[in-house]
Amino acid sequence: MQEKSKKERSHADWAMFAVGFFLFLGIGFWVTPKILYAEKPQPFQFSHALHMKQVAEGCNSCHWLREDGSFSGIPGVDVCAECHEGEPMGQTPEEKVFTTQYMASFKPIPWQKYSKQPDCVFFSHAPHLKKGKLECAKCHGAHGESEELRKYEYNRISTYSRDIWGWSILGLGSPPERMKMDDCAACHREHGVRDACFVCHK
Amino acid sequence: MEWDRRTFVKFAVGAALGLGASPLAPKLTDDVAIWTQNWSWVPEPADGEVAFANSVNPATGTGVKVRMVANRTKGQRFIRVEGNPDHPLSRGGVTPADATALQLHYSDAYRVRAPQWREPATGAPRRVSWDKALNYVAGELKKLKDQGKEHTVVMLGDDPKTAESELMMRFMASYGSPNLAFTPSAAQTWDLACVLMSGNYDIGFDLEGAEYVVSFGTPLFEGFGAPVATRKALSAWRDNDVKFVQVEPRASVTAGRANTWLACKPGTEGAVALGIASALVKEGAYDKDLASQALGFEDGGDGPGFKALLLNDYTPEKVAAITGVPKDKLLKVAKAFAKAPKALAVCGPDNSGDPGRLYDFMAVLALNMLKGNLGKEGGLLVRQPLPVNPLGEQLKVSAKPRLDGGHEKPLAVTNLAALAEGAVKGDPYKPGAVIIVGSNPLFTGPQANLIREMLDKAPLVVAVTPFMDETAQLADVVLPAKTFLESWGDSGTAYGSPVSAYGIHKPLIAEPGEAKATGDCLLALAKVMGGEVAKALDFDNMEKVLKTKCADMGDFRKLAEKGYWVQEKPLIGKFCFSTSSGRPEFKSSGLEIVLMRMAEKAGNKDFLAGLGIDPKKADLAAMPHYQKPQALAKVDKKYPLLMAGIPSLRTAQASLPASPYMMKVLSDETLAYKNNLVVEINPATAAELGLAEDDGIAIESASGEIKAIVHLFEGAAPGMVFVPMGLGHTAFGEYLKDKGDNFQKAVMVTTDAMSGLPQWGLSPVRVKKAKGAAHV
Amino acid sequence: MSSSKGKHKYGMVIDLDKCTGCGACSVACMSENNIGVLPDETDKIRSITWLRVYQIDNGKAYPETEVAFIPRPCQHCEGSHGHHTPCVSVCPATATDYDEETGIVSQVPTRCIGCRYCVAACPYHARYFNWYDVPWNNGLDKPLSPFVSPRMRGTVEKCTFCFHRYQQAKNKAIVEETEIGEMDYQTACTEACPSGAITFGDLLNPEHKVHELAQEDNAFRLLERLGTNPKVYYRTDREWVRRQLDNYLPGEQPDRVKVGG
Amino acid sequence: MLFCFGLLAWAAVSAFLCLYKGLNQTNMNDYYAFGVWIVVDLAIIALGAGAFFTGFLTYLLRKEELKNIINAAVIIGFICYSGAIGMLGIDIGQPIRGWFGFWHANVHSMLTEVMFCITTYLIVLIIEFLPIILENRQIEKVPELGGFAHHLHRIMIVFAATGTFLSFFHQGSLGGMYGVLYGRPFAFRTGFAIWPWTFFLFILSAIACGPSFTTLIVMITEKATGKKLVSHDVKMLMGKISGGLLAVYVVLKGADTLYWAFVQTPGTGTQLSHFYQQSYGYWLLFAELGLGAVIPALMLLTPAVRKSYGLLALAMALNCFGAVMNRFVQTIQTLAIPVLPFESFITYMPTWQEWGITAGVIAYGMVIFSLTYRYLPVFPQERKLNQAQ
Repeated sequence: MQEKSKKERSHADWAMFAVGFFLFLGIGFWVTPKILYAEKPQPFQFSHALHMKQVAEGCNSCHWLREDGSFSGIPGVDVCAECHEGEPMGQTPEEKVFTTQYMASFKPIPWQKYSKQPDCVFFSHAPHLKKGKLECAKCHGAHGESEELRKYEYNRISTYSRDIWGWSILGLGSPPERMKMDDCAACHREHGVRDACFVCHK
Repeated sequence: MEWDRRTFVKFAVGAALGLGASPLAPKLTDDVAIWTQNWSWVPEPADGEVAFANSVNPATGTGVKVRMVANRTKGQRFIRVEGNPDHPLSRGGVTPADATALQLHYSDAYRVRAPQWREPATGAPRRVSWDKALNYVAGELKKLKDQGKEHTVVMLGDDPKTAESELMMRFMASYGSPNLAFTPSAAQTWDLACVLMSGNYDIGFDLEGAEYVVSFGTPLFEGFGAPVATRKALSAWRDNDVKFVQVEPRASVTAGRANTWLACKPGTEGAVALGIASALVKEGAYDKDLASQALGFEDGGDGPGFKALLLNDYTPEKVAAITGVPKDKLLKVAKAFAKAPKALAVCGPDNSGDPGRLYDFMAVLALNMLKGNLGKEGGLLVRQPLPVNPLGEQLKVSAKPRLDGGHEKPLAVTNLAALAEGAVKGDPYKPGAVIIVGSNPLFTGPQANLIREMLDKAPLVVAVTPFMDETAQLADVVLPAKTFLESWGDSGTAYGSPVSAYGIHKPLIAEPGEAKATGDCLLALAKVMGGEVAKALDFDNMEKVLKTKCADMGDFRKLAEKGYWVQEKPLIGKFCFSTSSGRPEFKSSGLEIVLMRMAEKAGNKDFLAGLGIDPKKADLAAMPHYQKPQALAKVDKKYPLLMAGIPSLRTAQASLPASPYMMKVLSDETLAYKNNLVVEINPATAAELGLAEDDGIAIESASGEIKAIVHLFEGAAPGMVFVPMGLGHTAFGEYLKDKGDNFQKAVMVTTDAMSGLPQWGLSPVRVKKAKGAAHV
Repeated sequence: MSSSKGKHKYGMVIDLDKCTGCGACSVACMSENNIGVLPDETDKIRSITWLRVYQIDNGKAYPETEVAFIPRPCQHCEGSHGHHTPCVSVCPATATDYDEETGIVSQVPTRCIGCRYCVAACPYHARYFNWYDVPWNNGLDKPLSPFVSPRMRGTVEKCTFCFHRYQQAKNKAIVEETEIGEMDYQTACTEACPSGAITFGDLLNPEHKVHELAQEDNAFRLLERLGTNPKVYYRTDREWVRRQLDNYLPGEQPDRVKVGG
Repeated sequence: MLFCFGLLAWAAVSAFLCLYKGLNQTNMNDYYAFGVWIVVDLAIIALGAGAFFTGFLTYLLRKEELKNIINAAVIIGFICYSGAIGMLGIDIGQPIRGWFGFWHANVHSMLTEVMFCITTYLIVLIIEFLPIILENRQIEKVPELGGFAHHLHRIMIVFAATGTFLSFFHQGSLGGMYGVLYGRPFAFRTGFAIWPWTFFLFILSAIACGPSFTTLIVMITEKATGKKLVSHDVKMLMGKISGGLLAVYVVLKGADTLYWAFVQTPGTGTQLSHFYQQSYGYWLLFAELGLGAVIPALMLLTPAVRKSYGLLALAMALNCFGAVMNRFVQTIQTLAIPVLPFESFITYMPTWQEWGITAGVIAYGMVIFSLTYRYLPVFPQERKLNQAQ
């Protein structure tokens, strides 16, 4: 082999240093989400947009505030059944699945909830809807207008839905891209809402 | 270029820095921290729509409100039992047993989920189908009947006031056995006393209406009547500055709550009542109208009257000698009692829950009569009868001799202990089968060891129970019952209540599993038995039973919704004496008749001594007077101490086991570090016995022994050992098993001669040092 | 944007002359707050009992002995000089705070790092460390309430004055567009007590019963001389009981002593 | 050494149990929220104060003589601090989220202050330790590293200053930790602004015992190796510094104790005797203050004592004993004394797991110190002092 001058060698060394650095930096960025997140399928597809056209009261038609101040959340099959008869109303295979596998036996549908907060969180829709007059989209984004259900991923370690940390691996963004405690706190702070721990924790 | 060590090191350092600059590390750090916040083994209770329903806890009589949550995917479940604020008696309050009823309901370790049958060959319990279990029991019973031994079948129940108990009575009557016994209770003694002296039963104490109360040895705030309702009275007393006096040997909770505690010798509470009555009469501070009407107050043809008895035998000095209560203290209370416009004397179950002594109860009733309390606000009120219908025609009870020999006793009352004793002795016959419905006598006694012997003797033991309790563990067949939350059932008026109250519970959530409502178990058995029995219990299910029973209580759906029926107004000013004389009787004509009959039977044998009565003072027999309890008589060199129980709402309620949460709130004075039972002994007594705090001891009686460690308590009467009750289970799994020891194991049952009821409040015992664990 | 309506100071008045030590409050609290239970709970210094009922006696010889019971929830100390709550001020991870709106001292187990400094700081032993993993998986997890998050080993917990009930009451009030009434927010222990010994409400609200009760002559607080400024008041007519609820020098008279640690 | 590794193995088992099964493996409980670990933590951090204070004297006040012992001081400091942090990691219930204390810090908490300062100061210590490592003969050969070491040396004063600042603070905060517990009349102290007097007393006590401990370790090492490592005048100087500070400490601590005993305590209705009950009698007070402070202070201020190798070592040992006792009393007795009048006194005795971790930290210290002594030029005077041999 040829002899290289010391300087050249040093350059080459540092080049390897750079290669190592950028290679692993890339790997770190690319591999982290791969390690961390896993996908879970939704039981079948669902178009919010389609349903929004059918219902009278927008989101409120299927997700409402109960009289005791709690929130009804994802509707049960009984709610679906208020419109859906025994037979499919449309042509989609999705609806077929729904009608035969769930409607027929009133079996609960195992939806994956994008916005599910951990158990220690006390989140109450009532103050946000009634007092804060927030739009649903403020936190849920365009979910209510979506044609189909997005990919649902969860964090293998923390079990959280990926929507909580946000899809950016750096955790950038703010609601609706992200639903971290910091986001709640920021909005509270901005609107002068007190932020004692128990306001959001149980 | 070469790839030598230096290059590699540079590359590696670069790689490390690169990875470090990527989000990997911080993100993982954050996520593992979040992981610790969401460990999979920490449950996440499912959320959903909340609903409420009313019910009644038959074990406590408390009107409860049950909170349920319906999760969208996981369905509905109970999450809480709360007080029903609308219930007129319990008014939203609960006992620990109510508040934690769900732990009993849901605990895997407590519940029986399927019928169980013990393989006769191996003795190992097996899970079987209902059919098999019922057919087996019915078959055995039929066999006995075929052998003409139907009267040897024993059935034991807990509470005689429920619809289930009426089914049990109908079952036994139609089947043909007289051996049906329920847990003995003070209600029995009190009803006897009331009927004998006033001709009425169903009489309650108007605690809330009273302005001065003296309680004679009954643990008002530990185990009396409906615990919540009683405590509401305490609350009212405090708000209205009502004073109350507790007469008993121990500085109990009730004594601590009282404004005055009269510490008397054990078993002498009745004498204190007579002492007060005597003072009232002496001062002329009594209801002279009533006295002038009454039978046996003044001396009469048949001998000296009650007045003379009081003034001669129960002077303050004499009473002080009997009871150990100083004369001036006694008189102070008597004066206050005389002075208060609404002063009430209360008696009831004693600290150990035993039924009390008839003459004592009569003494307390007499004191109330002298005060003119009958039918008076703040006095004794007769309850409006519950508007319930019988479940069919009255059936004749078999006339065969009873195992408890009760038919030969003066008042023919059933006596569970005597029944067991008879069964064990095989006198007059051996038990053919024992069926235990909704109770756990093997643990709750009286005198648990005696019951165990009886069951050991019986060829067939059947337990109908929601829990795998001690009795069920021993049974040949176990029929799984439902808890009150998932079944139809009811409860009656509690002891001492001034108004009638009825509770009803219904299935709130259709829980999975094979259990049936207790009543339905009986109905199912009856159906399989067929014949007379099936005819006597001809109902589809318990709901139908209750519909029949409650037909006169208005709309059944609404009643079930509400969960209770309570008498609207107390019957004030509505009291009429229904004795055979139609008058108040200080000398009971009823008793006199009984005694006359006995005298006839006995011929010229002295039957009075057997009743604990000095034949020289035969005229006492029909009057309230102080009779030394049998247990006291049995104290001797061998068993020099008296043992009594310590009741607590924290340890148990009726025959229910304590819940894990109830166990959790037991203090170090009840159950000490490493599950040692703690018993109270007066420091002076302990010194005599050479015992120090935390010493391990064994308490032995003639019937058995229990292990405990010593707690020196100034409030314990000298010469006694006080033992917490309800602990020392050998069933129910890790939360309850082997925690402390069972008071009932050392109990020596005696009998109250006149009423014929068993007594277990005081047992003669001795104490031995044993190895004990440290006490924290 | 919500303007925080109303400032409260929730507190309790516990009538020791009514308390019969039955433990209903304590277990009601457990069932309300998903408190863990271990097979062996006799090690009382590691047993979690947010509302512990202490038994005391006057120490006199028979037959002068008397017993009394002291239910002890978290006292929700306001502390002296501006909410310097003993436990809140020491927590390094801000896992506990003093809520200005309600005066309630929170505890967030998911934030807690388990250093136990707060346990040391609380003179009432109102704070409990989870020494063990609770074995829930035996049917006892069934009745757990969704309104309170069960705790994990290694964290501290304590009485919250059933804050989730405040939250629920608030939600209801929001939906009904009213204010929270006295009866809309009551703690589990208050409701449970069969002898009505516990009264709960807003000490600042003249319409709430506690407002009067707390100001009565024989109302006082546990260890108030320390200056913790608790929000749980006790009342009793028994001098000996009162004497045992704070430290006094031999000559001192409880009702004469100036309070303020 | 083998013995040390045995201890470390014991510690490893203990640590595993405590982390896997939880702190129920200890005998701590809701009354003794802190146990032997915290006592040892506080004690070794106090003893480790030698590092910063010697650094302060050496670099900032330019006590040139102390150059001879500063390396040892830094290493001991490093051992103490890293050991303490390691123990704390096991002591908290949720080590995995221990960093919440930094991320969600509560600025009012003395513990926050402690956490921030001791970690920051540990970093400073590592930086101060680096040049010593880089002076290893093998490492010195690498030219870049040599230059780096040289540069480090030159700016060491900045780190010493930072270390001084941080340490003054967290030593104080450690004391503050107890002094602020106004729910604990035994520990509570009034103070100045936001700092209770214990804040200042702990600083004093730490800077008084730190130099002693450093010197003591050096002396033990001398005995163990049979070599002279540091000239006696340096040790005497360290002793004098310790003694002077200890004297100030004795005066102030005395004043504090008297005020606390005769004004503050009766003011809250407590009798002093209440604090010294059961196993915690007045003897503790005398042991801590008499044997552990007054006597060593007098000894260290006596030139004759300082001259004598043995007496100097004894005085310093007593000084360290006093500091440890103080930390023990502040931690354990504070928690032991019932505050609720109706509560009874309970005792605490660590489990073998607790002792294991404690022993492990000590073993860790011995191992590290041996290794550094073996491989690094810890004692500049060593060669000179041992030329005769």
